[in-house]
Amino acid sequence: MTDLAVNLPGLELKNPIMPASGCFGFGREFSEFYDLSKLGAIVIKAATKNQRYGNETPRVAETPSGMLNAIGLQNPGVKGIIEEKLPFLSSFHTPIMANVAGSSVEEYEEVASLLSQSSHIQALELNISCPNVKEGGIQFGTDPNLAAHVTERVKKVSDKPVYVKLSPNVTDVVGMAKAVESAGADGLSMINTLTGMRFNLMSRKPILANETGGLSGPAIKPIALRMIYQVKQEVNLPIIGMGGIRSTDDVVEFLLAGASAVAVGTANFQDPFICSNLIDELPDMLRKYGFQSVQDCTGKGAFV
Amino acid sequence: MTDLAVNLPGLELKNPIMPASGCFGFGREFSEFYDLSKLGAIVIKAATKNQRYGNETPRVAETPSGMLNAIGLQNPGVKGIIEEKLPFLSSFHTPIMANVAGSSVEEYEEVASLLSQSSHIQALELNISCPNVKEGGIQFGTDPNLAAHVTERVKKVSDKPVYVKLSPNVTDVVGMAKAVESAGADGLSMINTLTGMRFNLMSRKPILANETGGLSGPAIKPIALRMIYQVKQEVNLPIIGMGGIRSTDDVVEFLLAGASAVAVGTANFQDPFICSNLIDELPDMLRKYGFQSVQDCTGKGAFV
Amino acid sequence: MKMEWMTVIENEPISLDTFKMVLSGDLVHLMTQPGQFLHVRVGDGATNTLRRPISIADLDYQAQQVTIIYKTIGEGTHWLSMRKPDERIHVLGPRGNGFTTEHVCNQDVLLIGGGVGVPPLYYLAKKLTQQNNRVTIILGFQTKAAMFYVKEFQGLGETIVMTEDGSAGQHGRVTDVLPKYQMKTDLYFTCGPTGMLQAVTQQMAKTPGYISLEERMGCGIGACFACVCQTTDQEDGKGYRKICMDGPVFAAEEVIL
Amino acid sequence: MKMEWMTVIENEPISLDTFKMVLSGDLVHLMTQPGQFLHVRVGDGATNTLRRPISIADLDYQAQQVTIIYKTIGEGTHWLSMRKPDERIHVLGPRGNGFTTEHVCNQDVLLIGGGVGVPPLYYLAKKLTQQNNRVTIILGFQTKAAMFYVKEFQGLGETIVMTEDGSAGQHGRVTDVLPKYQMKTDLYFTCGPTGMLQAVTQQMAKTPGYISLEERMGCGIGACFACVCQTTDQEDGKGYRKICMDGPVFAAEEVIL
Ligand SMILES: Cc1cc2nc3c(=O)[nH]c(=O)nc-3n(C[C@H](O)[C@H](O)[C@H](O)COP(=O)(O)OP(=O)(O)OC[C@H]3O[C@@H](n4cnc5c(N)ncnc54)[C@H](O)[C@@H]3O)c2cc1C
Ligand SMILES: Cc1cc2nc3c(=O)[nH]c(=O)nc-3n(C[C@H](O)[C@H](O)[C@H](O)COP(=O)(O)OP(=O)(O)OC[C@H]3O[C@@H](n4cnc5c(N)ncnc54)[C@H](O)[C@@H]3O)c2cc1C
Ligand SMILES: Cc1cc2nc3c(=O)[nH]c(=O)nc-3n(C[C@H](O)[C@H](O)[C@H](O)COP(=O)(O)O)c2cc1C
Ligand SMILES: Cc1cc2nc3c(=O)[nH]c(=O)nc-3n(C[C@H](O)[C@H](O)[C@H](O)COP(=O)(O)O)c2cc1C
Ligand code: FES
Ligand code: FES
Repeated sequence: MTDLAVNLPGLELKNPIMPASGCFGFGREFSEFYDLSKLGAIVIKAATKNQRYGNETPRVAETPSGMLNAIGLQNPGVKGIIEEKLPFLSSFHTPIMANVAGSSVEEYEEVASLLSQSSHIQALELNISCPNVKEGGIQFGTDPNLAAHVTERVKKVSDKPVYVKLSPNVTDVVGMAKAVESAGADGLSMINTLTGMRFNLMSRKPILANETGGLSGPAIKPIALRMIYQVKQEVNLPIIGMGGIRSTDDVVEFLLAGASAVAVGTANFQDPFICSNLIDELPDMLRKYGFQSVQDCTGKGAFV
Repeated sequence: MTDLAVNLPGLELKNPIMPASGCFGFGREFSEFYDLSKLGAIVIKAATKNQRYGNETPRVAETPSGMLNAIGLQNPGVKGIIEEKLPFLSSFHTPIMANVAGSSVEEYEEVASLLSQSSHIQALELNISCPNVKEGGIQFGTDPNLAAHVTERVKKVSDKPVYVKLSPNVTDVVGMAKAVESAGADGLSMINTLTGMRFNLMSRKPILANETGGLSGPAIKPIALRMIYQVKQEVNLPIIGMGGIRSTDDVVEFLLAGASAVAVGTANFQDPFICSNLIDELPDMLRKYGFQSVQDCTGKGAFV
Repeated sequence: MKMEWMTVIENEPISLDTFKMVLSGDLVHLMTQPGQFLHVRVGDGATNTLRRPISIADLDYQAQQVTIIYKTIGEGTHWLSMRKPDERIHVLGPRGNGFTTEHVCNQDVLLIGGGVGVPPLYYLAKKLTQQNNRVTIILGFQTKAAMFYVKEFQGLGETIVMTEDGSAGQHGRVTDVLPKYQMKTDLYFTCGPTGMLQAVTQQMAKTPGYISLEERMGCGIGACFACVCQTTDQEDGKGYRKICMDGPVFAAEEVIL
Repeated sequence: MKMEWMTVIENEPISLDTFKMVLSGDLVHLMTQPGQFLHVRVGDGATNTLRRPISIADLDYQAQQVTIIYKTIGEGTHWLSMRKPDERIHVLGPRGNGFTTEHVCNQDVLLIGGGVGVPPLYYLAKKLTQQNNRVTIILGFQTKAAMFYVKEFQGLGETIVMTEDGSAGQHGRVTDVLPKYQMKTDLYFTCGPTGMLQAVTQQMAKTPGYISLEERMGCGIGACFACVCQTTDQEDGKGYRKICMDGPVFAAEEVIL
């Protein structure tokens, strides 16, 4: 028997597969495709203090083996999420991680504090790396001091474990990881999207109304693997890996690089069953590569 | 008649298409496929002071819509290049830009000074961004002060225009561009490769002997476009754009983003005729999108 | 069952850059409303990350066949145009809420379509005539070569063709002839480029109508918030609608164009 | 002409995960040496950035056909295995320097192949026998199910098969039987995994021989320096060889394995 279970701070995962924040809404749409109880965990869409409409459309564009998005953190606000979205999700037997966003340290604190009080939530994911929000989100994710500061403040108001989601748009991702580690982060999520752009040749304008957007999908996989590998060597926190995963081979590759579990984002759009299928196929694939368990595989790609 | 000509410092281009450094060797192999006089310019492989063997193999790996390379600046040394490689290349009627690499400021100076004395060379491309050389290359490319410093020193010893090739592995590419602009750079080349990684699932080891490598190809196109666009808004230097170009649509997209000319790298490996074909097809494509000339197109994708 | 590898029965050009594709599969039985769309996977699965939304143009339950009509504008539709009979295509759908026709009987209905907004109106026109409505159809095309399905529509009701360059039908845009039909219309349905929808809804402000919107989509199932539009009602609890799920068809006054 | 869309004539599995593909086209006339390779484009052109090097296994000039034999190990070879007759595949080549056989006549030649190193030896064996050499062939496979072309080789000379699990031929590796043939060999040629090449060249150190190397390639034409190996001669001006251009075949003592 291949053991898929992984125990992470706050998250007892029956398998290492979870949907990535923002790519799964609040679960309802996907629950029409399969039983969400199957998932290792569910990471819900970013919550801000107030309801947000987000950016103008177009909000997505396709790129070679990837896509750009500039949704702009559209969400019903933290209270709306707690009241309208969590009750439904909590009917499934799978832990829920809430993604916390904001434009100021105070907003992060307030959102985190409210979410951490919800009995439906098992962990928080601190989204300091959304490239599509102008007012400040991006700075937290690219400055180690600010990142440490917001992590520290959120840790103080939350009694649930806090995973910090790192931005790849930085010179030194290891420095960022160390900064949030020393600020008390319980885990890392890596990576968020890379900032990119496309142009409409006919209209001669950026395709996205927001001009730039976040690049996700298979195109960014090698960058995600490199960052996870580098951080794993130097930082002692569990990593939830993501960036272009669409096959069990990809899952194993992320585990080898150093991820303890993985999240699947963009691939849900091409195949709504992807998470469910990956969970079904993972045991055979691990066995094929000679692993008894997921934990056995994590970090095994490092030269020793 | 669509006008393909572009005049850049030191480079009188009959068309905006040139092969990217490191993807075209020193031209000889490609001269068996077509007449290199057709090219807007030729950018040759990086030169270092002494002959270098480079990294161990494997040196390349495929990724979704891209590839990783860790060649490690293998080259015959600046003198070998001047003596053995340039005479052949200078038989073609096209300007040559030499790519200058090094592990110390002194090495950059020495290489640049020797190359700039060669009558076969029309411009230098300062490669401060090679991610595959351990001793220091990477730092120059990610620290604005170091980048400015090396640019200044190279400018002093060179009487040929100096294009600085920027690394995308930075938090603030605009800051890097501004730094080298104020240090006297004559132009920019954007972008070099992003640092990435792949694992061999069977051997459980990084595929590349060097572990990490530089990601190139269509996968990075949206990142290149974004960086060129951002830099073009704030820096007054001509930009040679590159990153995943493989079609005339791509060329036009780079021009719209703000490039004055483009370089084609990875695509030469799939189709050795790519540069020649792009040159043939470009006039029709520009006309299709309503442009009279290449210069007319540069930067037209910016909101005004 | 929400998705299926459907079999290509036919895939032929029917006008300038425009193809008609007939697909067969079990999924057809779930397709009920004109205006719903199929979310079609393109490419070999690796290059193209996003599916392409294409409207249902016609249905044949008996043969288990659905017809789509698409214009080749980019990579995905070009890939579709290269498919040959017997090849299989992965389809997610039907998605969205289409044109509601249940209670529409014995009325004067006006259909206004522009370019690739025309296909969904065909199955709609068929349904409406079956329900004893008098259907008038105004179709706008760029030019004669881009016209398609005119004869098919003529079999269902009075059909007026407008071309922007005057190469066929009347010279002008659909909105040029709207005044003539406005007064004798109980209900209208329209689908086409946003500019056309804006002009049509303004001119038809006094008549109840339904519009079908287009937007770049991610998931196509309501999860990613790529395809939202704002509601006209400032007091609306959410303030937005998802085109892929709440639409693509909306009451003309429901959303801001 | 350096590259061509070649037509697939045949593409069939011939053993475990191993396919034989016959291609036809004008390019065949440029293919002269066994050991040269074709640099084959895989995928739809967008996903797969790199071509795949595959050795020439057999040639038929009259029919303008080239045979390749490949093992499906990843995306590219899997894609190849799905091609059907009449489809076309973009081939760059022939590339590299193969086994030089011009001056090899009337000799005792030993061929040693392992796994997917076996294919290039087939055309080599044919050439050598045509030139009146006495050819002995040692083939190593993982297991019986992975064996291929044994009969074909048997038609050309004494053929010894080794399998690692003993399921066919003799139990063991090619190097286990080398001692027996070493002394009566004038010249050897070998192709296979690096470990095998190392063992073979060591054991055959006293006999002149040629080895064919594999390395991950970028351009395949000598421009990118992806595929280099070091020369044994420390005094060598360059100190390296490019496998795609100077090789893939080298004199056994020329390069460091
Ligand atoms: C609900 C709905 C129904 C549609 N029905 C039809 C139809 O019946 N016939 C038809 O020809 N077209 C229809 N379209 C438009 C069709 O989806 C696009 O033309 C198609 O996606 C273009 O894909 P491409 O790869 O060829 O173009 P590309 O420009 O290469 O596509 C790149 C990306 O942009 C998106 N995109 C580009 N143009 C559009 C557009 N106009 N609308 C939405 N997404 C776009 C693509 O889906 C893809 O994600 C419909 C669109 C929507 C939203
Ligand atoms: C000169 C030469 C001749 C060859 N001849 C044959 C032959 O006749 N029959 C045969 O079955 N195989 C042959 N190979 C090996 C063959 O090239 C690889 O098996 C093939 O490239 C794998 O591609 P893939 O997409 O299936 O695997 P993937 O692992 O998905 O390929 C990913 C990348 O790695 C490269 N790669 C992976 N394995 C190898 C390898 N062993 N050697 C070189 N590149 C590799 C691929 O080219 C590609 O760029 C030869 C290799 C070389 C260098
Ligand atoms: C449409 C879309 C919306 C996203 N929204 C969020 C978000 O709200 N919060 C967040 O932390 N990450 C968000 N992400 C980033 C993903 O969670 C993930 O980190 C990234 O897409 C890389 O994974 P992938 O390549 O599998 O998609 C979003 C990504 C996409 C494509
Ligand atoms: C194999 C390889 C070798 C390269 N060597 C160099 C180099 O020596 N100097 C340099 O400045 N850039 C080098 N590059 C980077 C390219 O010049 C180019 O900036 C990058 O690959 C992006 O363009 P592309 O996507 O078209 O390949 C190399 C790239 C590749 C793929
Ligand atoms: S496309 Fe994802 S919500 Fe509509
Ligand atoms: S593969 Fe490029 S030099 Fe050999």
